[in-house]
Amino acid sequence: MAEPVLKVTDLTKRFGGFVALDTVNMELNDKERLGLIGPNGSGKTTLINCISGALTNEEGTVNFNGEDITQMKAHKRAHMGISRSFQIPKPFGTMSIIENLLVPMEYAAWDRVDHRNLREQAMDILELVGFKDRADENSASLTQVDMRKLELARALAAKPKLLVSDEAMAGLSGSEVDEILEILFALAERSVAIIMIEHIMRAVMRFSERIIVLDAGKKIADGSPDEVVSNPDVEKAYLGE
Amino acid sequence: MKTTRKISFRNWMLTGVLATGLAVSSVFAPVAKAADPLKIGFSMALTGPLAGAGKAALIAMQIWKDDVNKAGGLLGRQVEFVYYDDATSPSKVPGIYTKLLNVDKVDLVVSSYGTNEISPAMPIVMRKGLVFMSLFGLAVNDKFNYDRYFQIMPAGPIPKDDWSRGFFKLAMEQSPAPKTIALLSEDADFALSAVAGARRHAKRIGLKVVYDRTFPFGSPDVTSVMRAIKAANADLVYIGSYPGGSVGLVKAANELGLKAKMFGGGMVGLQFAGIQKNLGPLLNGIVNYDFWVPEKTLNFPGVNAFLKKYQVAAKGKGVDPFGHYLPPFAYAYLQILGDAVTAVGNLDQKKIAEYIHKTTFSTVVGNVKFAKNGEWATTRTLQVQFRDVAPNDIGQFNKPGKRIVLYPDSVKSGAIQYPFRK
Amino acid sequence: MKLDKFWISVVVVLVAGFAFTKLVDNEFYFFATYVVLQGLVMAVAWNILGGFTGYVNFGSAGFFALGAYTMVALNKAFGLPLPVMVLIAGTLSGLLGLGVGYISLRLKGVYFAIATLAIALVLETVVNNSHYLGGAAGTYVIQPKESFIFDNYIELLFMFMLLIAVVATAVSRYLSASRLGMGLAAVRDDEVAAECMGVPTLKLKLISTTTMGIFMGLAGSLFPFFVTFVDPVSAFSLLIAVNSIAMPMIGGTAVWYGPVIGALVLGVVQETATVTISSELNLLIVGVMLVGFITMAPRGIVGLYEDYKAKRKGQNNG
Amino acid sequence: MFTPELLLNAVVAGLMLGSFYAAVALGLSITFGQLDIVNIAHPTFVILGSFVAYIINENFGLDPVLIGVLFMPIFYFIGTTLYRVYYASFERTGQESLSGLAFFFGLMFIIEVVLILTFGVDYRLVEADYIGQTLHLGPLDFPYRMLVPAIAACIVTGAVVLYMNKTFMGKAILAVSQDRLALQLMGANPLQVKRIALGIAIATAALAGALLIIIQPVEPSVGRMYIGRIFAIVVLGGMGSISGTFLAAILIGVVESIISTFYGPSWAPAVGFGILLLTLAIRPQGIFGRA
Repeated sequence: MAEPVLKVTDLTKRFGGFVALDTVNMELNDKERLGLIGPNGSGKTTLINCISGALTNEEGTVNFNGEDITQMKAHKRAHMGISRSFQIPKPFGTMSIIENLLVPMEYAAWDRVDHRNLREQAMDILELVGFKDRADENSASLTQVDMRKLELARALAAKPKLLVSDEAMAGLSGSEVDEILEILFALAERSVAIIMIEHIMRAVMRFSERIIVLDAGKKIADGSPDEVVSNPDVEKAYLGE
Repeated sequence: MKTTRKISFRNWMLTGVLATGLAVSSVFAPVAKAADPLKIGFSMALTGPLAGAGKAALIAMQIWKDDVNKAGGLLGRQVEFVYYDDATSPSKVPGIYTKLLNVDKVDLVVSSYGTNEISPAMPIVMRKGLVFMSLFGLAVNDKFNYDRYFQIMPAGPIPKDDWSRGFFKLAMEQSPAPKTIALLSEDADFALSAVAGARRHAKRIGLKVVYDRTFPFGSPDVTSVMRAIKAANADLVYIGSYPGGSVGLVKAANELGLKAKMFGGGMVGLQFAGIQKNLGPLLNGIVNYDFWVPEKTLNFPGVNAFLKKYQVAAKGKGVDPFGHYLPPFAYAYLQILGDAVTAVGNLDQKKIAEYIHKTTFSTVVGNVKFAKNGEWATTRTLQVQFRDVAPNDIGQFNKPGKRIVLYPDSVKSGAIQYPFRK
Repeated sequence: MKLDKFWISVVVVLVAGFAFTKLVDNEFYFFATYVVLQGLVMAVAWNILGGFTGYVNFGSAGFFALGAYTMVALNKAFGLPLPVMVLIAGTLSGLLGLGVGYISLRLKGVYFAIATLAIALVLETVVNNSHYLGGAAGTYVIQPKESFIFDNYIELLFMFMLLIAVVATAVSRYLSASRLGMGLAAVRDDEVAAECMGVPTLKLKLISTTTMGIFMGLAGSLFPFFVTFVDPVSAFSLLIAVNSIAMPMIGGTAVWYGPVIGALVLGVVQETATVTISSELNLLIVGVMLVGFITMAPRGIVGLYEDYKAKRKGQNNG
Repeated sequence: MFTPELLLNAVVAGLMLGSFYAAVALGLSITFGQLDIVNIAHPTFVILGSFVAYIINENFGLDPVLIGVLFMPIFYFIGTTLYRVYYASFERTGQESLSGLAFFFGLMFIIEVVLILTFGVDYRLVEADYIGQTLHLGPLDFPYRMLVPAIAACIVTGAVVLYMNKTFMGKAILAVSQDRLALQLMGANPLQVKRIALGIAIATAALAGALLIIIQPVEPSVGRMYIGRIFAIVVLGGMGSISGTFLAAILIGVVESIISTFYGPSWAPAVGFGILLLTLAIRPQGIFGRA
C-alpha cells in the first residue's frame, strides 16, 4: 500500500488549560476525499490549523509526504503542497481576482509552476470556478458565494497535493452549495487529496469517500459515510444523550 | 501587477511632477529693482513654543522701525522689514536666512529670539561676513567665535556664569552664611546652562550640593520634585525652569511649605504679567533673575516712552501686556545697529562691527558696551525679589515696589528680605 | 522597456540636479529643495512599510533622529568622511528597523503603531539624558570647509539628498513591482492568508522594516550638517512623523509613486507657505490636506487621477 | 535622602496623579479599547476642554470642575457628530484602521493649530480658591490642586463603570467590543451604540481638560505629551476595561511619582514607555486585561 500523503500522530493541542485536541490520529491517502465533521467547538478548525501550520502543536507529530512538518512554518508547508481555504473568506482585498491567484503561484507553487505563462494557468483555474470573464474585477466587492469560490480557486492555484476546504458552504443556498460541490469534485479530479470540513451533511455524505468525526477534541469515528452515520457515538455527539 | 504601459506612462508623469516642483520653486526668483528702502531681514518665532516672546519682540521692533522712519530713516532710506516665521523650529532657520540673503537681498540681518533659533543662522551669516545682532542667545558665540556677533541680553561676558553671579553674591552676604544648596533644572537648553553656572558658583564658594536633578520639559508633576527638594532641606534652592514648570514649582513650594532661605534663580515665566497675576502673593520673597523692571533705578532715557507705545500696540495681540522683559531689548538691539550704521555712514559690515565694538551705546535699556566676544562687557542680569504682591491685581506689576532690584549695585532699589519667607 | 524609461528618468533627474548646482547659485533653492527631498525620502521609506504591508509606523521621527544623532556622535568621536558616516547611520537605523520588524511578530495593527511611537519616545528620552549628544540643550555641528566639487556645502548636501531620494524611490519601485511587492501586498491585505499561500511573511516584513529604517536613517543623517545645530525637539519633531504619514496618504499609498507625488505636492506647498504666509498655517495645511484626502479621496492623488482617467475612458466609450 | 515619610508622600502624590491620568485615559479606553477607534486626537480634545475651562473661568469666575461638568453635554454632541463623520468616511468602507488613524492625526493638528491661532501659545491658567492650599494629614500632604482633580477623576470613572455595568446602553457598549452576537440579541443598533460611546468618550475629555488646567498651566500643544502616556495606560489596562484602565493609570502615576522623587524626574517618561514596551512584548493583552 502506498505511503499516506498525510499522517497525524497523537496530536494534542492545548490553549492554556483547555484541551482543544486530545491525541488525535489520522491518515489521508493520495487523492482521497475526506470529510471532517463534528459539533461546534469539537476541534475541527484547530486540527486543520495544526495541519496547515497556522498553529503549531507541542505534542504529537504531523507528517506530510513522508516528511515531519510539525515544527515547520505555514508558508513552508504551503511550498510543500498543503493549501487551504478559509471559513471566513480572506481575499487579498486590494487585488483583482486573478492577482489573488498569482500570489500562491508566485510563492507556494514557485517550484512547481511553469513561470512562462502564469496568467494562462490562472485563467484555467478561474474558468473552473466560472470567473473566466471577471479576472480583473476587484476581489473585495464579491458576493459571499463568489468569495468562497475565490477561496477555493486561490487554494488550488497553490498547486497543492492536499487541499483543505474549511466550511466553504456555510450559509449558502441549496443551489450555491451544489455549485461549490461541483468545483470540489473538479478539484479532486486534478489528483488532489481533499479534506472537507462541513456542517451540511448532504454535501459531506455526497462528497466524502471517508469521514472522520471529532467531538470535544477526540476522534470518535473514522470510516465510510455509511459506517459513520450508523455509529452510535456520532449520534450521541450530535444529538446529545 | 500593473501593466507595462501604465508604469511607463507614470514614470514620465513622475518626471513631469519633479520638474514642476523645481519650476514652482523658481517662482520665487528675485525681481530685480532698485533697492530703495533699506531692508532688514530676520526670522522670528511667531508660532510654536516661543511665539509669545517672538510676537512681543516683533511689536517692539516695529516700534523702532516707525521711530526711525519718522526721523528720516537710515542713511536717508526708509527701513523695511523682511521676516519669516520660524515656528520656534531650528530646522527652518537656515532656509529662512538663505532666502533673506539670496532671494530677498536684504541689506542687514538680525537674529530670531532664543539660543536654538539663533545658532542655526550663524554659519550662513558668517559665510557672508555680516554683522549679526542677536536677541537673547545664551553663549552662542562660545562655539563660533565670530567677531561680528553682538548679543543684547545683559548676561555678561561669561554668560553662563554671570547669569547667577548676583544670586550667589547676595546669598553669601547674609549671616549666617548659607551652607547647602539644591539645584533643579528643567531639561532644555537655557535652564540647563543657567543651573550649570549655578553649580560652578556653588563649587567655587564651597556650598554643599544636597540635591541636583533635572526634570523633563513640560512635566505635569513637579510636586514630587519639590517634595524631594524640601526633604533635602537646603538653605538655597536654585531653579532653572520654563513658564509651565516655574508656575508648578512656585505652587508646589507653597503647598508643601518649602523652608529654604533663598528660593528662585533662573525661573523663566515669573517675568510675565499673566503668570505674575495668577501666582499673586505666592511670589512674595522669591529672588529671581530679570532684565528690566519698573523701578526708578532703571528709568533709562526713552524706555517709558517706548513701553507706552508697546502697551498700546500689544493690546489684543496675545502677548505680555506690559512688555518689561524682552521688548525693550528687542528695541535696543535695532537701536544699536541703527546708530552704528548711521555713524559709519554706509553698510560696510566690517566698519559697522568695528564701530559697535569700540562704542558705548545709550539705549532704552541703558548704556551698552560689548565685550570682545560680543556679550555685554559687564553683567546687568538683575536679581529681583517679589514684595508685597497682592492677589488678583495685574496692574500692580506695572508699578514700582513689587519687584525690588537687589543686584547689581549700580541699579539696586532695595535690600533683600532673608530668609525668603518669615 | 519599462525599466529603461524609469532609469532614463533617474539619470535625467540626477543630471538635472547636478546641472542645477552648477547653473544656479542662489542658495535658497538648495535649502528649499533639500527640505522637500528630505520629506520625500521619509515618505517613500514610510510607505515601504505602511503602504506596502499596512503596518503603520508612528515613530518615523525616531528613525530620523537615530540617523541624525549617529552622525553627531560619529562626527564628534571620529570625524570620518561624510559618506562613511552616512552609511553607518543608515545601517544603525536599518538595524532598529530590523528590531521593529521582529516586534511585528507579536504586535499587529494599532499595537504595532503604538510600539513604534513608544520606541521613538524612549530614544528621545535617552538623547535628552545623554550629555555626549548635547542632551536636551542640543549640540552644534560645524560644516566642513571643503565641499568636494561643489561651490558650497549646501549644494553638496542637496546633491547627496537627491541621490538618496532617487535610490529610495528606485528601491521602493523595485519592491512594489517585483514578486516581493506582490507578497508585501498580500501581507497587507491578509497576513494569515498570505502565510498560507506560501508567502514568508516574517521575512518580507523584516525586509520592509529594515529598508524603511535604512532610508529614514539616511534622511536624518544629513540633518545635523544641514541645520548645524541639533536638538531633540527638532530631530524628533512631530512634524517629521506627521509628514511621513501625510505625504503617502495624500499621494496614494498603494503604489510606489504615490508618496513621491504626495511629498512633492505637500513639500512644495509647505516650503511656499513657510516663506509666504506663516509656519503655523503650515501645520494647518498638513492637517486639513490629510483629513481632506483621507475622507474624500482615500486613494490619494493617484486614486483621483485613476478615477478621472476611468471616467474619461467611460465617456469615450459611451 | 530616602525617608519613609518621603516615600509615603510620593505614593500618595502618585495616587492622585494616577487618578487624574485615569480621567484623561478614560475616553481613550472607550474609543480605542472598546470601539476600536484609534482616537489619537483624544488628548487634543482634553486640551480643548482646558481652554473652555480657561475662557469661562477667566470671564465668569466659575469653578473649573463645574465648567468641565457643564460642558460635558456639548462635548458629547461633538463626539456623536465625530462618529457620524468617522462612520461615513471609514467604517462603512472598511478603511478604518490606517485611514482612521491618519484622520485623527490630522484632526489633532487642526484643533491644535486653531487653538494656537486663536489663543497663541502662552500658558493659560485658571483660578480657584483651593489652588495653592494644602490639606495636611499627619505627615501626608494633599495639595488641593491635585486632590480636587483626583477626587473628580475617581467620581467620573466610577460613574462610567456604573453606567457600563448597570444600564442597557452601557451593556450594549461593552457588547460592541466583546460580543457582536450578544449585541444583536439585545436588539441594539451598533451604530447608535458606537455613536453614544464616542459621545461619552469625548464628554469625559471636557472634564479631564478642566482637571488638567487646575493641575498645570496649559498651552495648545501640551496634549502631545499625553499621547504616549495615555495609550500606555489603556494598553496596560487591557484595552477597554475601565477598571483596568484606572488601575493602570494609578500604576503609571505611582511609578512616575516615585521615580521622579527618588531617582530624578528626567527618566520618568521613559519608565512609563518602558513598561508599555515590555507589556506589549510579553503580555499584549495588558497587565490587567483578559487573557
